[in-house]
Amino acid sequence: MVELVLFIVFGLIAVAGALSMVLHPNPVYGALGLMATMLSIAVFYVVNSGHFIAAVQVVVYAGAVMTLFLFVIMLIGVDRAENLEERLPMQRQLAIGLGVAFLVLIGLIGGNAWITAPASASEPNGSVEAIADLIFTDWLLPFEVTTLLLIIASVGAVALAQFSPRRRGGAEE
Amino acid sequence: MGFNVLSLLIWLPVAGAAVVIGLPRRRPELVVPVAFALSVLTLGLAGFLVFDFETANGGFQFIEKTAIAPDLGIDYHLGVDGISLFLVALTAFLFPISILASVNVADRRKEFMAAVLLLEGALIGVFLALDLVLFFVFFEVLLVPMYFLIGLWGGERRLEAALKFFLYTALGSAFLLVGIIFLSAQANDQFGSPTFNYLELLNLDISRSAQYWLFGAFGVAFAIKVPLFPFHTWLPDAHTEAPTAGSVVLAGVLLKMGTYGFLRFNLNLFPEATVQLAGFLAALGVFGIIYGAAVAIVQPDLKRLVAYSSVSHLGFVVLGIFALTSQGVSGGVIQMVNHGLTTGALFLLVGMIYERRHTREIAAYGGLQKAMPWFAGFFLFTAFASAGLPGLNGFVGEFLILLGSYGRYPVLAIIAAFGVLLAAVYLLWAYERVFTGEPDKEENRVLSDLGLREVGILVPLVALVVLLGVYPKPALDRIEPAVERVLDRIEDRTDFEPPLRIDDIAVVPAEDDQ
Amino acid sequence: MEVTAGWYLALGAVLFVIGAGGMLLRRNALVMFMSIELMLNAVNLTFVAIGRHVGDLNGQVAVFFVMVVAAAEVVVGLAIMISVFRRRASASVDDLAVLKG
Amino acid sequence: MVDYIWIVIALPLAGAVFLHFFGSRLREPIAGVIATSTVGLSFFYALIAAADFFSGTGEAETVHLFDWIPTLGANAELLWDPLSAVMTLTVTGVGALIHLYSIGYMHGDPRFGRFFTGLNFFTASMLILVLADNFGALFVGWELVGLSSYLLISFWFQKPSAAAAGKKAFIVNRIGDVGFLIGLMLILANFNTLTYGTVLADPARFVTAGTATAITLLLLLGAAGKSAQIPLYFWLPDAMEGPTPVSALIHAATMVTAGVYMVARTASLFELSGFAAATVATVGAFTALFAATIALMQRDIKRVLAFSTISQLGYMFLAVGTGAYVAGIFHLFTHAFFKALLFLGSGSVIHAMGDEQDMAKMGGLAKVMPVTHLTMVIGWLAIIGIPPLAGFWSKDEILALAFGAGGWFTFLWVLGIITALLTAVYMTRWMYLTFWGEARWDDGVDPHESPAVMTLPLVGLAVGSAAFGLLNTPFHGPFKPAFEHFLEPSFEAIEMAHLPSGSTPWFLALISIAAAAGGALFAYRRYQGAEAFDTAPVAAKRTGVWRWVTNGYYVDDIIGNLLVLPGKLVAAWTAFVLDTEIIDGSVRAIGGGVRRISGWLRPVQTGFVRNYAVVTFAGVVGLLVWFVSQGAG
Repeated sequence: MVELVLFIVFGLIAVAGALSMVLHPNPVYGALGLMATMLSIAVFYVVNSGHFIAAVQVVVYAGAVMTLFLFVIMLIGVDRAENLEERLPMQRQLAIGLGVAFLVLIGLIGGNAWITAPASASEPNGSVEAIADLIFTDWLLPFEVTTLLLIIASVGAVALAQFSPRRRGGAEE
Repeated sequence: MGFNVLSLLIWLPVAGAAVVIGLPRRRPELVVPVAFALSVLTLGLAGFLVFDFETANGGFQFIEKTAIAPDLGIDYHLGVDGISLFLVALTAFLFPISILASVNVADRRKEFMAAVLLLEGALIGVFLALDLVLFFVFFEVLLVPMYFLIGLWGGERRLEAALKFFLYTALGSAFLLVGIIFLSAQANDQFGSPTFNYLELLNLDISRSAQYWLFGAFGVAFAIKVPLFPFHTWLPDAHTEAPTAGSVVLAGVLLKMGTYGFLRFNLNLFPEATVQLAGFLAALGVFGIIYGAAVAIVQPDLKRLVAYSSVSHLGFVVLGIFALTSQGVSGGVIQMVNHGLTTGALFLLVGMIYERRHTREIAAYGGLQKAMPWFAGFFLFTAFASAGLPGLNGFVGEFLILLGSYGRYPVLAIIAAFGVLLAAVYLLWAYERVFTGEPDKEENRVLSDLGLREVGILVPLVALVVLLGVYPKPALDRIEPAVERVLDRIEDRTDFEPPLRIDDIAVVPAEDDQ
Repeated sequence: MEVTAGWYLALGAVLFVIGAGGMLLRRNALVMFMSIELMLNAVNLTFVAIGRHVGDLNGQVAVFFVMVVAAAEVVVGLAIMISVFRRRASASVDDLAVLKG
Repeated sequence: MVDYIWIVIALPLAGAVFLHFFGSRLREPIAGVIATSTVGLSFFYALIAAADFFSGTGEAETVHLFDWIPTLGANAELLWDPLSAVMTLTVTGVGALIHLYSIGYMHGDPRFGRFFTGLNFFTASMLILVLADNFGALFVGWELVGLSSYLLISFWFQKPSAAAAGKKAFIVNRIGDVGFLIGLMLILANFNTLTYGTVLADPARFVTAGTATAITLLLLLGAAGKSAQIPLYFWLPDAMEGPTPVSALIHAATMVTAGVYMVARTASLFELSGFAAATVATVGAFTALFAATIALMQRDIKRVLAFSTISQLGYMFLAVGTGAYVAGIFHLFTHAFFKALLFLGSGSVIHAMGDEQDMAKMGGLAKVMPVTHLTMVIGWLAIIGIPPLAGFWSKDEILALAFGAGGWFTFLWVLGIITALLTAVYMTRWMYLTFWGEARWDDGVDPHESPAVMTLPLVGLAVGSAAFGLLNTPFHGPFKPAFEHFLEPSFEAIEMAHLPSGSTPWFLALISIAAAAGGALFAYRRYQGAEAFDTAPVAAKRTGVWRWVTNGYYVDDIIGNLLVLPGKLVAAWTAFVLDTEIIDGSVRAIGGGVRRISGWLRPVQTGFVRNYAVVTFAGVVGLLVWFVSQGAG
């Protein structure tokens, strides 16, 4: 019963946040809406016994990533509204049509055979220890690779953001 | 034998390329000596190979084998036999000469020399590889330096020529790759594991229809390289636009990959298809002889003329190989070497005159013999070698090919004989227009004759041309056992009877009379 | 009524479609980026829900990795945005239709 | 001695190599002296090596030097038998005299040394040809003499006509060589080897008469090319562009006789095919007549001799075709002397006249050039066949043997007699216009007798021309047919033509002497007097048939317009239409097609990220559709 209430409340918040992100012309509001969605999803993680994941969601996504987004939005000064008029032919119709078709298809699947696996009796233990146990045994190599990825990403980001965009020897725009 | 001479032959030039690239940019004068020394070292190794080669042995020698990918059956597998021996030697011989001929390359000399050395390693690799994947890798890798040689250091229309060269060859390689993979799949079916090992693939039992398809797939790749009519149009452009070293290597060695491929793979792996299709290919070869010569006659551009003469000469090689007689095939093999020497020398000569006058138009010259007697002498000598004058190398090959192919294709051999005539026509007519008469243009009158370096480049070529023409026995002794082996194979595997075998020659007529 | 994994999947699908719609309809590169994040989150949600349904922790591990990759992607992506913006003074992707600076 | 017979070849070859590298640095006569002495030494060596043949005790020997192309039976092997001995002696003997003469003739030429390189190289090549023991080595010599001929004809390369003549000679020779080469293919296919020993010993065991005909006709084509017979004769007159010693050495005495030698050498094959032999004889007889008619009308002192050479070679072909091999070789031998003599004499004249070759500007030279004149008289009498000079014996033997063969050969004999008559006419005309009658010299020309180094060879050759006919007379006693006995071992297995029996030969001899004398007398009267040259045929004044004759029956024009020009057109069409437009054009069309297709497809790549995203999303939806349809199914 508690879970149903949580699902309805945070589900609505999540959808509302997502829609505001997509529909609001000002990206600052969009970012805030997305942050709300992220937090709601964190709640769902907790409900689904993903405690560690929920914490990471809040810290990394809602915290770090969205803050970064906001920084960038501020930095490049796009606090003004975007012109929402569509210029690519058929783009809007196609996008909406495909979206609806996607939902209809999901609905079809949902009405037919949604989840075939039998439900497990036990809840998974989403504690830090349990996750760590998996990551440092079964998933050690991918985990190490992610460290590489992060290093490369940060170096790349610094490099991209640091160098002046002026072309060598070329005239400036 | 204490060291892996074949590996050294391949990797010394490749390592040399790295060394040359790594030379300090402030010491440009080091580039040529280092590259030259490395290529001479490679030549020394090749010389060792020729002398250490067991003459009467028709099989592969100096074999090296290390598994690379055992699951896929890919090995690092090298070996040399009488057929590849002289192609390797020719490659190693032409490269020091090409390098010495390119000392005047001013633009990015380091990169140029590195590309040349890389090319050398890859070319030698092509001739030594006994693993089909390894062969294919070398076959493809050498396109890269060649592409840059033409595209960066070539003539006016270099980019077009380089692109054409690359696309043509890449097209052929696609077929080749499919054929190689198909072979390996066949091996997987028959032996239980895939293999690209040439020696094992020889034991493969390929159905007749599959042989036709495979022959076609390999054949297209090699026909483009040879080049056989009508796949030849990349050749004049590439030869003409390439820098001198590029043309020399292209004509001297690169084209031989095609004929070598035919001989090594098509004849051995697909004997039935070979016997069936030999007539067709021999006819294409003969057509190429006449066609290349006819086109060469009217070329206004000296370098293009030499390029088309290659089409004609390679036609002889193809005719010889597909004659499937021991004389024809050994003639084909030795003709590959001969063509490399003479056409290489012709391109060097054209390059020398181009350096002086910056034009290749025949009409721009005239009466050069007066200003440049040495140059004229070398040119005439080479032209006659190319036209198959007896006593010079070109004759031995053509003679063997013509006489060897008559037994199987009388009509084709007779037509091909006219190629000898046409060769004299286009070369002598060109000589007449370039060298004889009074020099009526001022710029032709003041040309300087060959310098010491240029003479030094040409003398080894000339010496070999004479040596191979007068005393080809050491070469023939090494080539013939390998050729016999190929023909024996074809005889064993098909109901084909070569019309003439060496053993028949020794018959003393007086004996069978009594 | 019990909330089953199916409910979460449905919610994930809705969020995913919204994200996709944002991706397709908006021109602002930042918003498009955020839409991508939204789609990733939608999928993450389904991972966790299914993981709970079958009692397997690996779903959560997958989410963890997705987050790491997403973080890296955001970092690089935003850096690209900044350098593009410096040059073009615009965050609209429709202005970036040719492969030329 | 015979084991080292290769020295005969090696000497001039070494001379050529040495002079090639150092010739230009030597002072003038030295290069010539070296060249002359190498050939002279070869001559003496050959003479000693042939001693056994002279005494009649020698046997043919084969000397193996080294393997060349063993699989073809073509090795560096030399055959020393009477036939090759005769040829070697002729080549080196006449050759040495011509070398000597050249020292004087080429005096002052800036490329003096280079000239002797060529001469020496030619001699070596010719010796390879005659000493070869297999068709492979024969072909080597065969082509090398072509090469040296090319080099020597276009020796004065600055003259475009000389360069073109050299090229023409080489290429026309090569046309014949292609025939020869095809003949070799047939030989190898049938005999499995190119060695004389196998091929010529008894060819009937290997080939039928039909095959032999094919082989021999192809060999004949090669021989016709080298010996300037119809249809490949037309290079020889142009070859007169070369220095005169070259004309004497190559185009009179030696190289052109290679064809005759080859036919004689392969006599057993020709014997097998009566048709081929008759063809040889017919070609020879017609060429003899044809060339003689053209010779009647030439103005150039050397061109007359060139056509005369073609004509005399025709006699030799007639001889070997009739089966009169000894007579053919004998005529080759005597002709080498008197034709070399005539050429060197004309060279002496040209030298004296300051490089003037037009006979219209000569005349009356007998007084200023007594030695040359005297020797020329001997040469003239020898060639027209006045006994007892050499030409009479050899030519008359040929004619008598042809008559004796009967049938078709009788007709050829008639042609031969007419040719003899014409020979007398044009040679007398030649003598008259050059040496006798009025002097018609250009102003400033001061003719003088040539130096001793030039006249000495003339005298030597004149002695040969006068006396060597006696080596082979049909009589007994001191003038027995020694030449025939000498050559006999080479033609043991061959059935030779026989002289007609009884007194017929005497009548035949009388007829030919009458023809020669009549012709000479006619010409002597015809070209006499102060207005000698006005009455002499000159192209512009003649109409009808004479115009044809004067222009050599327009053969050069016909070949130029009917063969060379269409050939060039075909080549040009192949190169510039077929190759560039059609073949390369289709390659480019494929490239263009790919480009066009990609042009059509290019708009798909709008560059708008969101377009791509839509497509991607459509793909996702498509995947879902597939899932659903799978689930439904």
